[in-house]
Amino acid sequence: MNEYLTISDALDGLRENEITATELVEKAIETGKSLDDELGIYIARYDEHAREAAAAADAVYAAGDEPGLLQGIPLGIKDIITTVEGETTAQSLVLDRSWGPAIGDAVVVQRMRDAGGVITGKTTTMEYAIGVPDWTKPFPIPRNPWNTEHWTGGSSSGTGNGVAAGAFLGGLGTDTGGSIRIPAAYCGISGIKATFGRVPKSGCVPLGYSLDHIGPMARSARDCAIMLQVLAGYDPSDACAVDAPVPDYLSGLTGDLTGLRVGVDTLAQHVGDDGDPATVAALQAAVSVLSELGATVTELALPYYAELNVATRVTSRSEAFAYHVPDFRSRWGDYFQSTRTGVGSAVAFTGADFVQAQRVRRVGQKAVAALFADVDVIVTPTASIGALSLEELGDLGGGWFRSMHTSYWNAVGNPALSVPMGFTAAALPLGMQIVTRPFDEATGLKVGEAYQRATRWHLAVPPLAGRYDVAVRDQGDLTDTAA
Amino acid sequence: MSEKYLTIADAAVAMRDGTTTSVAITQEILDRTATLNPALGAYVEVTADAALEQAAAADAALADGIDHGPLQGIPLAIKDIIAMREAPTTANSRVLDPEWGKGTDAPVVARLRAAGAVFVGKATTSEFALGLPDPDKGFPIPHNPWNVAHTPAGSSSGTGVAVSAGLALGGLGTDTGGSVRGPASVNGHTGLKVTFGRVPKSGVVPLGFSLDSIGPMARSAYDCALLLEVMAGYDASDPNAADVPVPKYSELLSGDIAGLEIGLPIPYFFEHEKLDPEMKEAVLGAVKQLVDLGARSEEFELPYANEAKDANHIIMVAEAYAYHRNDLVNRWTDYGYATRPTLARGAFYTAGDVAQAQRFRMMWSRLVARAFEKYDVMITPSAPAPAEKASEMTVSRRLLTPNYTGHWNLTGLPAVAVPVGFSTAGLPLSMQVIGKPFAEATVLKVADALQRITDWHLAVPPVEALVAAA
Amino acid sequence: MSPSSEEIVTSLLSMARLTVSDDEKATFVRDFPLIREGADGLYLPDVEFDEPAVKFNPLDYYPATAWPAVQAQSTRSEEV
Amino acid sequence: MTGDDQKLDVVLEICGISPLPQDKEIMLKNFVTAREQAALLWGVAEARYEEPGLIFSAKL
Repeated sequence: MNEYLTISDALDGLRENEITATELVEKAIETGKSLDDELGIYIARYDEHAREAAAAADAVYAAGDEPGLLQGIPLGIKDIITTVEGETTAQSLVLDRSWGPAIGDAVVVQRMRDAGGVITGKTTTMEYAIGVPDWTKPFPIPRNPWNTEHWTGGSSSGTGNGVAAGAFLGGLGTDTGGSIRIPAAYCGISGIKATFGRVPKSGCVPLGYSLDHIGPMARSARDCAIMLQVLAGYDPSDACAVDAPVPDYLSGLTGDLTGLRVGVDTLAQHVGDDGDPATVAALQAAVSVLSELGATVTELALPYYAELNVATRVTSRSEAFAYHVPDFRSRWGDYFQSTRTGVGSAVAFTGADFVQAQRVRRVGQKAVAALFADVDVIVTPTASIGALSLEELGDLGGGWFRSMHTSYWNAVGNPALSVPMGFTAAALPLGMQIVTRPFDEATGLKVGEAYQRATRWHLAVPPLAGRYDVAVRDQGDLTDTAA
Repeated sequence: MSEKYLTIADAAVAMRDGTTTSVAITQEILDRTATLNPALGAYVEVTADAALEQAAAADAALADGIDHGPLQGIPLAIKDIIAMREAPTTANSRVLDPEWGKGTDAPVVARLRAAGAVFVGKATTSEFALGLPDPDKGFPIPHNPWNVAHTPAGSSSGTGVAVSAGLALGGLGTDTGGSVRGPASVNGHTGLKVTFGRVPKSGVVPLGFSLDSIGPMARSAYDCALLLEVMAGYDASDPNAADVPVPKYSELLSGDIAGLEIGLPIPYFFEHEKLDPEMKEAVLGAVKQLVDLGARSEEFELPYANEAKDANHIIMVAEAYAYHRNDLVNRWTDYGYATRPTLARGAFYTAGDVAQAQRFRMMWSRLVARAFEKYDVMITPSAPAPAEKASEMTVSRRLLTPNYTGHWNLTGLPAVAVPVGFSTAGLPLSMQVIGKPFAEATVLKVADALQRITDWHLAVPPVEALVAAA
Repeated sequence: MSPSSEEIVTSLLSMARLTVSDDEKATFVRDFPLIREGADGLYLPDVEFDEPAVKFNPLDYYPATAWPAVQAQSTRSEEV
Repeated sequence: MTGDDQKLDVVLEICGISPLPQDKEIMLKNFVTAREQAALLWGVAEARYEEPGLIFSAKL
């Protein structure tokens, strides 16, 4: 039985009866079960529900009805988004367990179910999407599938390592300062934070109200396009949702980048010697592939780089603090130490600091919009380092945050896709970040998908998951990739 | 004071049937201003020559059959935090950069200019639109023309005094927590705080970015409608402007309020121990008159009204503090004695408080929206009491006194202050009519319906004594 | 022992780098509990699940027709 | 001049937060970093007359 690495391949197999949804989902359940203890993929697994859903999906194929865009595809849901199967924990002792069931399916979950998607379980997250793993709390430690002594990245940790290891073919993450794109980069898969307001975020525990995004994570940009087609679109339940028409993302994946103007910033100047040397080399190699595909490439420098990253941090800490302060006062010790001291740092910000952060975001929006007068796409590394080891993580105040290049785009709201672009010398994945104008996810996905026709990084599977060596052999030995 | 032209509407008719001209009206107002401004402190700067030129141009245009509408040739007062070409903007402060808005019109002023309006001058304002007047800063101190020992309220003090004392036929104020409705209430005329986004607020020194509004101030609701027709409408220069069509407001004041549902929110607005009994009685009296015209009124419970007042204040001072922060650090004593401690309160609220105030704002806005499913308008007193004695007012006292206006900046709703009588001490009393988003026509219609059967708004303060003393 | 109003006001003014007169500071110290009471009063259970009223609009500064793929409906045109 | 630790105690008091002893060191480090970061926001000259990015709409 040949292995399906991507949603689009699996859909072809299902449509041509090469495999049934039941077999596909059973395979996913088996993989998830075998790796969960070692990788910390799941908070809760819904094996039986998944099997029932798979059977129902097969019935649709058997009846020859029009299959949904995700018909029979196994999917993991980050455990801060609600589903009917059970509770939502936010990987915390604090979250009221009755909150999730009272909501049932979040809008995004309902949309994936309506498209035939099969939910295999609730995946691990940083506590309330912000607290780094804490061994003193009764929750799984998410580990990087490429090296289990290292971090998956966060906060959509379990969705990241679950897709990479094959526990499911796609999943939902959330992104307030990079929590889709960082685990995607560190686990060697693709993930997109769409435009703010593109995907409704009701039914999700908030971190930063004006920064939060729900988005798809999967192996390939094409898979992200398939999932985004299902997820995108206005819903009145989300006060921030924008009522803008949703284009056909799949028909946009032409593979042809002729005439597309790409602006590149390696951001090395902001990271200094903290950065991994493989990052700039991998980015330059990736960009040369884009120019071979017809894109015209220029250099640019992101304006207000430090200030906009701070604006995101001030805003997310302050908004999270307003949400958490009643529980901080009554149950401080129940939180992970990194969550309470991280969100707790908001005590340092005055009301005026919060307002000023919103003024700086506006200045940033204006400056970024000016960049997009001359380019159609902006490309940077997703992060300048590979996944840190779990010991190095420490708390959220650590300097390593400077090597993450994601929260800039939460400040201004542009869509940002991360795709794998190679490995560090330590064989840890690196990601390329592809940013476009608001509501122009189509162009970003087109660039990512075209890049993935010419490269195979996204098909590399962690040795630990060991069952598919085909992709790894084609990449050559991983260790020499950094040359 | 020319008894003939109390309102914009009357003056517009008189200018078109030849009984008077814009120049005549403008000259009379300029003379009256020259006499009374020293005692009343309505204007920071009177632009007399420019006003007369504008008046002459208005008359000439009318003579040539060019009619831009009822505002043509009408003398107006412009609050001195709104940019107007003829004069610098001071915000009644030594701190504002003299180059700010120099030689430019705010979009709202440009619209009035295009409609042929005459600008008498820049009206006094509380410094940067908050706090109390500071005699040491060299700006005119505004006084209530009904009793000069009492406050004309703020922050659009000068415009309120000018409209009440006949130093202009109308004007512009700004309102972040009640700064149009407060002066209208204590000076005995009509003042409208518009829906957030209804009138572009670019070209205005900000106080609370997410609360500010520019509003018309005039004797009557009808005059406010004439002004609003010209002021309202989307403008790309204001990121908060709402792209919503502008109806002909003056044509919608039908006087017919049969079946109108009026909600009277309790307990905060009608049972507060600091609510002046005469104010309450006058407001309920006016409501009764509206009921006699066919409306229905009913009390209803509106919780958290006190918290809503605090939320408005917290958001206002946090937003204002962000704007003023560097000047407060470097030029603390250049600010007025009451302005700086009020602004500095922004430093005592945390970022979490501001984020929480915005969450409370969403919850309370939904609460009010639910009430508006049942009622067409709400009515409350415009303020708990008539004009206070100026000497008794302090920054700290204001923390203690209830405020009935900030709630409607917090929720972004239209609200008009309407004269409903006088206290035994001879000070104006006022009711506030609040409506749904973009329902300015409804609140003005209710005010106009009352003003068709009462003439409180036409009462003129006894300024003869002041004139005699001048 | 938790800090007094006087220590709090001193510290906050220093954080804000504001130099005020003694009597102004005395007024702040006296008014401080009332100022805080206003803020603390907003942490109500009813507000537990509410979004803030002010929202972020990513479309600002981009001409609506800047890119072919999406004819984004302007969020400005709210119908009455 | 109040030191950073007094300032931290003050803001914790205002927010009604009482950290565990083992949190204090991290909280102080985060406090100092946060203050430095917040100061960055005030260095953006172009923000002097700018509206905030978060916008209010009266229509719910």
